[in-house]
Amino acid sequence: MSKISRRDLLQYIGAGGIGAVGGVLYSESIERDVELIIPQVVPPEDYSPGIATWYNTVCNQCSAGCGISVRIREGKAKKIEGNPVHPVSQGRLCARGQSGLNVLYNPDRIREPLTNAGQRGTGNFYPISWDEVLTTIASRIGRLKIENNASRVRLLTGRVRGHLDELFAQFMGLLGSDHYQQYDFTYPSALKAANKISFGIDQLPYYDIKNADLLLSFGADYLGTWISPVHHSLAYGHMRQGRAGRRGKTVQVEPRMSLSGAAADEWVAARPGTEGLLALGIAHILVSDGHYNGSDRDQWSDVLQAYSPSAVSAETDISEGNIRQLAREFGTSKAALAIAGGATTAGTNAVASAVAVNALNHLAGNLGQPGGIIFNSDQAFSATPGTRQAGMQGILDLVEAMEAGEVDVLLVHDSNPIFSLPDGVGFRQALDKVPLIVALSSFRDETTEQADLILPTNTYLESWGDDVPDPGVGFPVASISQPVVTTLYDTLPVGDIILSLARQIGGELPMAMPWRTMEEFVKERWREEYAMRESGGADQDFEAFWQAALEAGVWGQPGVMTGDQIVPSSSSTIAAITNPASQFAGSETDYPLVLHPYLSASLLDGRGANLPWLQELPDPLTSVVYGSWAELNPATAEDLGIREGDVLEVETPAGSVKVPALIFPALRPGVVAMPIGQGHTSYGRYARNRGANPMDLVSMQIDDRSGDLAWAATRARVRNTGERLQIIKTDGITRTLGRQILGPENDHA
Amino acid sequence: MSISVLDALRPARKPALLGLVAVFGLLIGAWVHGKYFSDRSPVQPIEFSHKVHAADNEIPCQHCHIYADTTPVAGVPSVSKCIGCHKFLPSVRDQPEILKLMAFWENREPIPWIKVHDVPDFVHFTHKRHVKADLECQECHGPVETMDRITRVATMRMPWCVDCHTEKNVEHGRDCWTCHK
Amino acid sequence: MAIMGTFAFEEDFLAAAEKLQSSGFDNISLLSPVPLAEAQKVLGLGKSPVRRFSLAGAIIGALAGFALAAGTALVFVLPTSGRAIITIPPFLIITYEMTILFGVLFTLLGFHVVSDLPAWRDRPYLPAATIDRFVVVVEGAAGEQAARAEAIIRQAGAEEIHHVEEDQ
Amino acid sequence: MFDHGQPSYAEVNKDILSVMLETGPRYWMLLGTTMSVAVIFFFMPWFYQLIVGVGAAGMNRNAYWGTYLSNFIFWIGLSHSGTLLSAILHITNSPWRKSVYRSAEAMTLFSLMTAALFVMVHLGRVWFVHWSFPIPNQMGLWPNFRSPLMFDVMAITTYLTASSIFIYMGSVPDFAAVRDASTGTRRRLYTIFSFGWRGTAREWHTLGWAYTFFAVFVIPLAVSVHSIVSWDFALSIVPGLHHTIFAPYFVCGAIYSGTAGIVTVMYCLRKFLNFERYIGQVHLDNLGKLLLALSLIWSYINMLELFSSWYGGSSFELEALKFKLTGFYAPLYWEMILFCAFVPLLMFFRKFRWSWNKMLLISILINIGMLTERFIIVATSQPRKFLPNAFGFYFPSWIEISITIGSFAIFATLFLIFIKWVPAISIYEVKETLKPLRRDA
Amino acid sequence: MKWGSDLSTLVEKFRQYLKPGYYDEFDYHWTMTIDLDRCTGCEACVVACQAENNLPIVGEKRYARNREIKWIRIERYWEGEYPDVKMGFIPMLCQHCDDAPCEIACPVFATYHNQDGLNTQIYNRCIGTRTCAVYCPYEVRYFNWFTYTWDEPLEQQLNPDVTVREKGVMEKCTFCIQRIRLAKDNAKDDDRRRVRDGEVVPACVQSCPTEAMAFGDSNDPEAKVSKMMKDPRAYTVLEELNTTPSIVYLKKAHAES
Repeated sequence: MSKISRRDLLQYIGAGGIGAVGGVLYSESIERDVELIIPQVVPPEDYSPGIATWYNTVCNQCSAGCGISVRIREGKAKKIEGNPVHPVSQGRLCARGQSGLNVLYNPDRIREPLTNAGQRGTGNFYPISWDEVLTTIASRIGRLKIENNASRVRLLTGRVRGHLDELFAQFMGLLGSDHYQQYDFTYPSALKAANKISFGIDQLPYYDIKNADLLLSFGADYLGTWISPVHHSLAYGHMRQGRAGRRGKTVQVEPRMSLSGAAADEWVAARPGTEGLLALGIAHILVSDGHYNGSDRDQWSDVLQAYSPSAVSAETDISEGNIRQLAREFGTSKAALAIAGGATTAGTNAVASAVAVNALNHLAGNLGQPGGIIFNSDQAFSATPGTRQAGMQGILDLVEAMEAGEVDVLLVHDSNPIFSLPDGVGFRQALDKVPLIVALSSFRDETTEQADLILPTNTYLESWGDDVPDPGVGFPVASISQPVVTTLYDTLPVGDIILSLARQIGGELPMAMPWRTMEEFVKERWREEYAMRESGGADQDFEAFWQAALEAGVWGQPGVMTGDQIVPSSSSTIAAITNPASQFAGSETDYPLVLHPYLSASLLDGRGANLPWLQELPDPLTSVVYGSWAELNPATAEDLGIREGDVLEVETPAGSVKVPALIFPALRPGVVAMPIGQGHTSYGRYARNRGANPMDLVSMQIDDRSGDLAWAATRARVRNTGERLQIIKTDGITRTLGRQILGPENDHA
Repeated sequence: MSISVLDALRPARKPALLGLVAVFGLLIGAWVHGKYFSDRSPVQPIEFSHKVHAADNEIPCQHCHIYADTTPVAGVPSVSKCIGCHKFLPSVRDQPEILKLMAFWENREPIPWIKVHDVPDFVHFTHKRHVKADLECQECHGPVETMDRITRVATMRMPWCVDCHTEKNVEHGRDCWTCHK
Repeated sequence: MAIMGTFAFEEDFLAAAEKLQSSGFDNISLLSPVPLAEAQKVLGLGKSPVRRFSLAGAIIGALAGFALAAGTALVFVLPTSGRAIITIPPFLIITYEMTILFGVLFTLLGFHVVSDLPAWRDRPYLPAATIDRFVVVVEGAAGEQAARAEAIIRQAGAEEIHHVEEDQ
Repeated sequence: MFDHGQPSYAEVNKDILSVMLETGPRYWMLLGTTMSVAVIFFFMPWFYQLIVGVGAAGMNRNAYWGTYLSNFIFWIGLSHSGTLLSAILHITNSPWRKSVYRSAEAMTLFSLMTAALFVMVHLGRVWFVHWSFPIPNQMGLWPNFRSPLMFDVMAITTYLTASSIFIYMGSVPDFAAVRDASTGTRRRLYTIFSFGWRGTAREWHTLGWAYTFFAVFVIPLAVSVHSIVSWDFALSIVPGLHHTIFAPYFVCGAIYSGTAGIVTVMYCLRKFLNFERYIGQVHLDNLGKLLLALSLIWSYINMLELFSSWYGGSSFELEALKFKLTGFYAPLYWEMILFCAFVPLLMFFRKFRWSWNKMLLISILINIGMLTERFIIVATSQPRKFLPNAFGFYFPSWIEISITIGSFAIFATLFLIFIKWVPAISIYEVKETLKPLRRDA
Repeated sequence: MKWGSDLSTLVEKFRQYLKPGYYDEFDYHWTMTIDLDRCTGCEACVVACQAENNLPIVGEKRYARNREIKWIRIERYWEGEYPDVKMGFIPMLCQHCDDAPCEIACPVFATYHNQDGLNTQIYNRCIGTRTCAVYCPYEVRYFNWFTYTWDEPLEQQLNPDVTVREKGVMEKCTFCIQRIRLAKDNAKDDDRRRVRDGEVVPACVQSCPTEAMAFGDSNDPEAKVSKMMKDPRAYTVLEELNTTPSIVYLKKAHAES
């Protein structure tokens, strides 16, 4: 090899250099990027990194009042589970409750006070400071107060219980306005009215499904949406398999199979609106066949005379034999319980039907019995729940007042009437007559969009409060809700907002409402309660009690029967029994079908529509996600020549919507069923412009005895628009094709 | 007339040699970088010396890293912890590094320490178990008490973990789900 | 000093080859554009040792294959599907593939060894041999020997005779 | 066997080498087109998919395998005849092999490479593909040799190695010929390629032996490769895939489509490289007969599969069968039956066997059929597994379709490059079939 | 593998390794029982799993193409026609089969069977061949077709004990391995060798409002699951495939009339 020239040498060096650089770059590239460890400046007391802590509070996703435990790590909420020591949820929780995290961390939360700068309804809002917004409102209300026009201030809230309810009441009371009312679409007002009639008690009693042997449910989806699903589910599980050798049976009467219907042993699709009649038919047989022989047997047989099986069968379209068999089972089983809810209590005959069902309970003699209806007359706390549920009548009055220009300031909290009421009510239009609308809300739902000032409230996971479950669980219970995470944004707990308003309005308010925060207020009240119950318990005792209560998240006295177990006489019920027949809007000729709206198991009345987890949660019976649909019985669909995915125009006297059709085997022919919950025009990215809202179809009818909206008393017709729309569902084929997936065929264990 | 592959190859010799040199350079470059310029011993916001604390003043590790035996993470001491001692040490008060510390404390700012021992997100590691198994901190972190600036001695990569687990014959020490999440 | 004679026809070429062979020239190569069985017979080439390489390769491959499969399975024991860690049937498939792989590679090696390719240093040849000419090459013949070889080739009917200097 | 009279040895060299050494603009245009198609239709979509994730393709939880895998099988199949055929014919030394086998083997090589590419495209995290190779890595973990996919890895690497060696060794003497016909750099290059081949009796002798051994190794290998590919499916318990017949089914299908592929390639060589002289009636006729035989076997096995899954009567098999024969993809299925089972029957008539154009058409139809067959297998069995509630549907996305198109361009590109670097027909073996250079000849 | 040099142990090991099934007995044999007579199909378990295991919010478009990820899902089966139509729900999640069809499929050991009878899935080892999912008869393996993101600040909810999977990775139910790990950890802390029955509760089991699900170690005859498995209604899905699942279903009972 010859000697290397300089030129070569340079080339070699060059090559080596390039190589070396490459090497460095490579080695650099495979290194992990630098991370920082940020220590606390001063560590908090119980801080231990990487370890989760659980805080107990109360769920607010529906009105059941389940106790929940929230898993916190590094100050962030990670998971919600049922509070094991809470008598309502007993450690369990439904899908909606667990999705509470989506409420807390929802990207569409309102993060600061907003004003629409005078242009209402444009949807444009601009940030504004708390001081400014509060003073604006306070001065406005204050002036009205001074002018003794406080009644021109109205407060409309959703379902509010516990001492927040009392706070509202006190606030309005001190202002001198008695116009504080609640409206919650899911509140069983009709049932309550009926119970008042039959039992003379203005509350929801406790239905002891757990110990029942036969549960006869008229339209009440007690496992999905009715009153307290989680608690009912626990009871259901126990009723089915919890008692050795004693498996409870359930029968569901409803035109469209609900979650409870699917779980039931028998699903009876009576003609819509005639469920109450069926109840009376059964009652008739109970009496005539001698399953019931109380002293008042004769009165019963008189009043039930008209409801002979044949007559009822003709009306309800349930075979006589079937009715008799139901009656026999109901009459013979040890603990039979009948409940009413859903569409059954949403016709123009709502109360009548509920009363009819109560009659069954009378005849079953289960009042105050295990496996029957248990009254918890004496509520645990001074705050009596549900009394301010204005019902539909209240809303109508409010609308009237607004139309008449009698309302200057409307405070709306946690209630979305524009979405959950039929247009026929005219709430939306009435709002135009109100000079100042203030929304206390966490999300920009349809009603909030109409507000002039938006006061962003903390979510329930960031707020203080307490709750008394309604109905109770048979013994005194009260839960405390406490913030589990520090407030995320520039928002305030609704209680604090009211209190600071009170301070600024002045007058006697600051005196009467001296508390700085909701926390103080709640603690104060609990102190009083404590003193009242433990006669004169000293303060340090209370502190201990308070700490314990906070940790448990609930206080209760198991075993203590609330009040004496009165067994109401049947007379009032007997008196109240009338021939219930729901009056449907729209003639049968123009509108051959019956519209059956039902609460979505995941989105409820639509309040869940902004939570991605719930939007992505397949509907329990149809497995549909995102968007809404109209269900038809295969036979009906065939008659109309409709296939799944055809876009239908569903028309009622009230209006029309376009939704894709879904063929649903467990639906009574001649009925078109639609889930409530979708069809928001606002309410965040996950809800906006998705599906249709069946409330746009519901004719404005009320049940005169409870004044409640009869949202299941509308006729409809469908037209195939010829368009197609993919229904997003997870189900492939919903038949087992003879494959033994649900268990071996042979044995009947 | 004759034929020879070597003749044919001759022109290719120089490029080949150059390539060889380049590769050689690459290896050297990588090695040098890895040895002297890697993130194994970054410069920290405060020139904190474990030598001074752990060796000279014989402070036990868990006096500052208090969570090591109770939680998954050892935990860097909070600023208040540092101050807790240092406000009683006038002797070193006006050393530049200590002044930095004081500055952090006055502004109530946390100290942005740079992580030296880090495992990826998909790895589940808990100090508690290792401390409770009576492992010396040094077994993984090296002779910290001799270091003025902390240097990572272990690779912190899977074979390193697995080998130790195998040697020490840890129960299910080679099951993937013992460490992977 | 190598002598090369080109022939247009097989017979002459073979004749020359036989003649040289018989008259004791041991270092002769017979270049032809196509394989000629006769030419190989002249040089007395029988069974090629390549086949030994193939066999060896196959055997080594088989062993390596099973060893690889079984060995690596033991390095980090991870049971799957209730099968044994060392499951024979699947490992036989690996063995099978490796047998063939190594068989082929060793055969390749064998080819190079036996045929003594690549030709690193200069070797006498004529381009015509890859088209349509037969060439006899006599190497390592010097002086009088060379003359004799050349004579034989010529009178066998060679078209041309070339002389090449070999660099020793 | 020469339709246009015997060429002389010199002519053979000239004809075959001229294809390599003389390049017209037409070639460059063609190459440019195929290359750009390959880039635009294959690599750009793939790059996009690498960024967003495999979701760019149409697969879903009803079909985790899609066209990528079916194409992979198709290309592996296409690769089958080349080497296998050439090996078998070499051992049974049938003379008509000699002018066709080189390009056939090339086909093997390139379709194999394309197939390998599809594996890469299929993977969710291709950047970790090396974990499936038996090489030491920093985790101290080795691949799972109990997995059918590892059989694949081993088989395909072996197959790729073996067939590339096979084709290379066969070409060494021709490389020498190229070397002698060229000058300068190319001459140097081919000197190296040909290892300084001189064509001495000893070299020929050794090559002969080695080549035979390669052939012997390659035949069982080729059979094993497609059996193993079939096991990727057959070793699952999925109805419609879990068939013992699958291995022979796939192997036969592979050779079938491969042979059809050869016919197509032959046609192109003959047409565009003017090899009429060397590729003649006899080749076409023989290939035709072979194709016919294969098509019959293929149809037979197909019937078996249908029969066994129907007669077995298990709810699972029946459902899969029903979906295959009457479901959404039924038209594709029957199209496959038409192209692969019935069209080939035409070759019973010499009229078809002897006409290049007709044969071209038939061969192309067969390969379309086989492409769909592979698609049918993945697209109709997976969405109909065991739980009816999880039944679903799979339709390829435009990305998959364009990548499928691109793969053909890649194959063409490789082939075009090949014909400029390696004599497309084996020079010395063609010479062997000519009149030997003898006085008495 | 570091083993003693002496041959006997080597031979002994080989014997062990050659034995089909490999494990004599699982250390724990985690088993889940699901009572279909209690199950109401309310899907609380589905959300519980989503919250616990950082399952992505895939979005409408991807859902429409069946790209959803739900480690546990409810399957629906209708029986009969109107009016005598019945609905059967069955929660379907990874069955953790002892002879899992999916495990042999993986070329890189990303899924294998561990000493607790769990069918593991090691995300960061997965290269995304998706073979396991094709082989799985229960179709409970889910693939990350994309890298999923959470709309700020939803990501604050992500469970730090579970990693977030990147695109191209297969994932599935792990029986909440993080909870099992924690339970074992606690057991070690108070020097118990074994985890108590009921100490490990996967998210779905925890949430179930009807208490239809039970979870525990079926090696322990006293465990609740062991008792449930003795119930005459007990069966496993697709028994004929011999996958020996670790999830035992209790058939829905019929009302006596």
